[in-house]
Amino acid sequence: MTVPNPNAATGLDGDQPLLEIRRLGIELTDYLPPRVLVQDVSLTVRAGESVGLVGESGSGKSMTIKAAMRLLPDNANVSGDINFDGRSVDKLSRSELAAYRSGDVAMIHQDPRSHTNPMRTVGEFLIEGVVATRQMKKSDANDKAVALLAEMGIGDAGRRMKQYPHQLSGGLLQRVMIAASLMNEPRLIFADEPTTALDVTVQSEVMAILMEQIQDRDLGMLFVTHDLDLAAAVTDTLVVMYAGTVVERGRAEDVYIHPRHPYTAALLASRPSTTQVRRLVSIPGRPATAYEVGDGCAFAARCPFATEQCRSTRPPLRPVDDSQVACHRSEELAAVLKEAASA
Amino acid sequence: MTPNPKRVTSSRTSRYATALTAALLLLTTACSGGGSHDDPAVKSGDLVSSMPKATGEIDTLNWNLPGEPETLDPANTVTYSSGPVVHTLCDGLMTAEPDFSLKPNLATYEVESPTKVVYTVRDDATFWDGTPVTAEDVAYTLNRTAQPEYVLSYIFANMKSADVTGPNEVTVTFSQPDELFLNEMQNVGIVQKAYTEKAGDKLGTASGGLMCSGPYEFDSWSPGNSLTITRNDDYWNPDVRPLAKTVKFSFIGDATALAQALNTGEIDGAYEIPASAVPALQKSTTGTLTFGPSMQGMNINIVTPDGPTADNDVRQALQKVLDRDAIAKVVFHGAATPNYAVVTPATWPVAQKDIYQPAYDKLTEERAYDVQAAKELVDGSTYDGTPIVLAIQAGDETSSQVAQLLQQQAKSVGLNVEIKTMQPLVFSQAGYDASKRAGVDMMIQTNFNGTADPLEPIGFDYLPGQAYNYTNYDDPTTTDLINQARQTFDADERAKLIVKIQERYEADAATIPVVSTNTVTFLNDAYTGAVTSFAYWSMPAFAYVGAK
Amino acid sequence: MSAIALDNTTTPAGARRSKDKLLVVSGAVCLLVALVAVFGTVLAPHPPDQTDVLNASLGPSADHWFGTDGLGRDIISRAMAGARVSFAGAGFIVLGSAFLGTTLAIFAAWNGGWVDRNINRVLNVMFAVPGILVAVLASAIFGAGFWAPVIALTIVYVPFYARVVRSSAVRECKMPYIEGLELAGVSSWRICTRHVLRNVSPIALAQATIAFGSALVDFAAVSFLGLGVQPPQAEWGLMVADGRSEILSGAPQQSLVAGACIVVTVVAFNVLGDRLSSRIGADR
Amino acid sequence: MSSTADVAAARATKARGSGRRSGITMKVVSTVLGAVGTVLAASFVIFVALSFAPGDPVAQLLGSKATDEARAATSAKLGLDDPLLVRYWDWLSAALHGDFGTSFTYRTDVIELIKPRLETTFLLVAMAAVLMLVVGIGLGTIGGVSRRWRPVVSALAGLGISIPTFVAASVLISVFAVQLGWFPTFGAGEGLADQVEHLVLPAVALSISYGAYVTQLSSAAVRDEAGKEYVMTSRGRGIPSRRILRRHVLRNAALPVMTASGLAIAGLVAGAVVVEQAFAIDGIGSLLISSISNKDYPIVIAVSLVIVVVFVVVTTIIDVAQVLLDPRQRGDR
Repeated sequence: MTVPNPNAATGLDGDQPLLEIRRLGIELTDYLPPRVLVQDVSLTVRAGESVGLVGESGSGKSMTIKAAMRLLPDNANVSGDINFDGRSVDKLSRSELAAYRSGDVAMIHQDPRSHTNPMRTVGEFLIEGVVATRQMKKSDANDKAVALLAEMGIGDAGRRMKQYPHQLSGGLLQRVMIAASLMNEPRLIFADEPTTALDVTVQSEVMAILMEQIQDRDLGMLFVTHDLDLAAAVTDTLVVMYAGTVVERGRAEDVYIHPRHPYTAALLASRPSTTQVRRLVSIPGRPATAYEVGDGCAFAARCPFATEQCRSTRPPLRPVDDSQVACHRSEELAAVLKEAASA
Repeated sequence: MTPNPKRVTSSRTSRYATALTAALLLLTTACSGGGSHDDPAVKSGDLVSSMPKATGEIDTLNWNLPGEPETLDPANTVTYSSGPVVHTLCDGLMTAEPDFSLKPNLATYEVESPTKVVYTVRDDATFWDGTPVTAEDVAYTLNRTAQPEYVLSYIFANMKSADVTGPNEVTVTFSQPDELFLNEMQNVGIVQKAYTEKAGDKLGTASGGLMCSGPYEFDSWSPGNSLTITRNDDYWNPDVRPLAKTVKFSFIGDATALAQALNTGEIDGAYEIPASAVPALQKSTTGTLTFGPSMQGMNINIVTPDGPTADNDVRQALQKVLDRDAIAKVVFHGAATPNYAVVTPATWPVAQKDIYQPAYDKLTEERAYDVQAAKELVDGSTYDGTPIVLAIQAGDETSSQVAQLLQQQAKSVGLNVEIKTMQPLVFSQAGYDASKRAGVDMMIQTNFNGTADPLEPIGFDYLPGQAYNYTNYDDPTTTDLINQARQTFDADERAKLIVKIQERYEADAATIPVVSTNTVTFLNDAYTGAVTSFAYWSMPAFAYVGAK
Repeated sequence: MSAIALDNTTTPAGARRSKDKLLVVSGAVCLLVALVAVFGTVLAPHPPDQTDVLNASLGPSADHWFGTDGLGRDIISRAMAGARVSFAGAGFIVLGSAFLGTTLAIFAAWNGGWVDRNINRVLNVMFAVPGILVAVLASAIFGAGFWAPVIALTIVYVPFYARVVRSSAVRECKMPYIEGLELAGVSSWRICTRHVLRNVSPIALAQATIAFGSALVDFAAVSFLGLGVQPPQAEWGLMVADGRSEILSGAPQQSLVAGACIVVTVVAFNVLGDRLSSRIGADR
Repeated sequence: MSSTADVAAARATKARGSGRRSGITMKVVSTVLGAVGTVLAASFVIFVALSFAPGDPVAQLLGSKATDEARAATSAKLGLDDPLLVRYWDWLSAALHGDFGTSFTYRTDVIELIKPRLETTFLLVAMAAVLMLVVGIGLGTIGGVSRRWRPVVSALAGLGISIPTFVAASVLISVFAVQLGWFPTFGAGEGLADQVEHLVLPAVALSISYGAYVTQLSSAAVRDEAGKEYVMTSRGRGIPSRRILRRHVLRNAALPVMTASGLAIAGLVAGAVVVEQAFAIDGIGSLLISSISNKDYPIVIAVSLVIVVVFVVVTTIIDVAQVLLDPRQRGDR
């Protein structure tokens, strides 16, 4: 898992990004004043590109992809632009939205068990999307589902189709989930921690199947995870979020090897090593949420390098080398951070 | 005396009844004066024994019974609900008139000796199926009813045998003279032997049916819902011409629901209207409420020889602390008349009224509501604040209200009355079984002085060893006087003796008379003819109701 | 990691702030009724048992705000006095069944195995017997009065607690720290009372608050049927029954006042219980 | 501790029920056996409890004037002198042959007394159940789906659940029968149309609090289900929301709603005891109350059993239906 996938870096350049998120803000309106969850987040996913969105729980990464699918609850207020293939997702009509969700994108969730209706069979789950949106006839959909299951390495696909979710193991169910996301031939897949809830033993297997499909079909992917290693291994570009904002963005190997933000470095330093037995270095303090932080850098409270400036002025996202970083002291700390990350 | 107000265990009437009714009318007029409330109370002159004769036919008369009859077996007919129905279906050897007088019905009788009576069954009477009523059927009925398993068997306690002794002749012999037996023959419906034997235990149930000779035939009974009887067009008695083709009975026991049903005309009439429904029905524009004479009443009996009520001063105080006028008005809404003596004016033979009246007036005066006097009595007594337990039957609203009023009024003179509610069965048992009323000082009981012979209740209550002599009253002089009175056949002399007896036991004050109640009948204004005295219970009451 | 899972919808947290008003209001009503139950006879404008036959069945007036009943007693005073009996009835039922139910639940959860299974089976059987039936039968056996329905309903309400408390006690008993305490040699009694009981008691409390309303209604229903508290005691169910005959004469005050007392009290307790249990996070 | 024992027990059960079909059958059989056991236990408890109740049924039968001999004879005839267990055994063996004995007071077969009353009560409960389910589930669904109507529905349900049947009865009688005169107030009527008219107010009174209960539960169930993550999955797949509501949310919410409705229907049967008293309807509830005061054992036991059986049958049906309808409970893994 820690070995970067050499095939991952493809098609960084393209004319128009598939998904473009600009200055996204999300706040919850049933609080007074409204609670800000995501602030000023911008990112792009090109066709065939895999983008990793990394951060701790509460950093706003899941909210971001929910916003991209327009799945946020009514009490969430969204600002900024989300464009898919040049069209604004927020302005899609009801039918366009349905077409967008059913045709252009697909989502794989963290916990396949709670994301499938326990009362419906696997087969019903697989074909419902395409049948209900009239993209396919039922029998065709059935055939395709069986074929996809087989592709996922699921033997005896015909029998599995008639089973209920609780009769499948988590890994198997996640493969079903992946198959379901491919039923409608989407161009972009949102993967929300697709392996986190699985047994460690099947995580890599499921991940491998997912990546294989993504690459075979040359799909774009926005991959949400808290696992920086995994993200670096499977994606082309990494976006690191903290407390609702982007703190660092860049090519996966750049960010992984040369973290430019103290938070990224701290994340890298705190990962368990597979080769050495040592105490885990955890990031001191508690992860903050967007509405809790003041005017300064969101990470200042936990940052060992924070200065007075960090605490009073929020650093903008700015280019540093090939990456973009929101840190006042990025340049002066470059060596220290690289050292810390690889320690 | 009947402890259970829902039940009429005896319905003895007497030949003095006509006179009695008149006496009752006079008396209640005398007693109902006074009271400041302008309640639309019954003026006692309104007590009516029957309504003007009806002439028009009715298709269906909808009548309510105070509850579903448990059975229509004449041998078990003792309740308010079953009585009028059974006595409409089944003729007795005798029958009553609205004024309580008796006349022969299926038979005439001859008293051959004090212990031998011969009944001659009339030869033109027929059962519903057309077969004649024979002496065989009569003897069978009498012997059947005498079996101890039947409730009416007590009537036959002194009967030795009932045998067919001639073509139309039944001879009844007694182990000792029993005058009451003759009167009770109005309440024993004659059943057909053949049918009854075939029906067995099912006789008088919804499925078993009946075979009698009355003016109506049993039609159908759907338990829990309704009971229907239809006219017997071949009724043998030309004097009785029923007007309603069918009578359909409902069984509403709830006062509110009953009043509403009568008010809307959904039900045409009902006997035994509960007191709490009286005010609403008095205002009714659909029908008329009629108060008729009855010999029932309510007493508070002291039921133990011990306890705080053993003190005569306490008893006298309780007599005076009871506001009988208020109770008649507020609890009974005028459907009752205050009463001050165990022997109610209704039970006086009318010819001897002048002998009874002065003594009654004296009691009335002595026991008039007087808080001050009662308080003095209590202060001078041995009363130490021990609660006086007053038992009432659960679910009996009027008893409960009387008890609550007494409790409040007793409190004002320093008597601590505690109300104890007993489940109906326990209450009934407590009426005859001293162990079931341990700890109880007083019980509110419904009193049924059915006979116009005052000696009967006196004998029950004040001779030593009697079941209803709750306080173990044992006064040799009283006992002597009672025995003397029993052998005195001159009415005036007897009355004088009774007044003497009364003076003795009333001084003991073990019974606190409350009110004598009236029979309350409601009938839709479209109809008339109903018998409104309590005699209805022993009569084919529904044969008289018809259109105006 | 984070204490607040922001990725989930935040409605419960958002809703809490505004509904806390409900908690305060319902709590205040409950307190008010409780005060009336305790001091009602003192506060009542008239002596609640004082009959006054000359002023029976009066309509509302300045002296008698809601009129008088069939024996001339002041209706509002009786309703205030009735609060005590109704409250005491429901209170005994709730306390008794909470005690029995919680004890049984913890006993079952702690012992587990066949003990737990059999207790559960018995509770299921008890669930199958309708409360009002048991209360009515109890009145037949012990005689009508205050205690027969109280005892019967106490037993009937046991499974109501036991089921809920048991499941949370089972969860509690499986917690690693309990095993730790056991290994450390702490006695079962101490673990059950100091740890398990303490941790399930908030749920039992919320359950009790909700049960109070139903207990009040069931208790009053038995009185309404004439099998519970007997006159001259003032009790709400009894007053509703007592006032029925006056409804026909167009004077439904007594039934309505007593009925309203029941409804208001039950609403208040239900809302309070609901708010409490959702605060504990044990919302039904 | 408990967990090990449970696991062992679970394994044992699994080992016995081999295969999927027999798993279901075992579950159904054990549920039904449990139900029969409950009914037997209830009948015994009621029988024993009643025999300890004070008051002698003979007092009711023969009145106060009867002689002691007559009382003794009647008591012997009714079998009241036999030991308790003998009486219960006699009763039970007769009951198993469909003979529930003869009423002491009515002196007729208990079955004949119960049957017509049961029809009345059944109609009452059926009408109340229809009202309760239609209004309860309807309102509950609205409250579960629509954020706008949720507070209204939850306030209505909160109020409704707090209105006892006897209070509702008094108010309904006062307003609709006495003031407005729209409905008759008592009895059960004859003929279906008349019966329905008679039972409208009682059915409304009976259904209010259970209807509110069903409303609350179905509202919560629908809301719960609508908040489940798989619903978001479906939305994310572009499935029309109507279809999601119908095919997923409502269908899945139906299971808990069915459970609640079943319990509520059983509750209606018990509640009928109170409503029948309040509206003077002669159903099995009224029969029960009057028989209790008369100590008419055969009726009390038979009616109590009818109520218990209804309870048990309803809960059993729910349990069995749960097993059959919910794939997770079918016990096949």
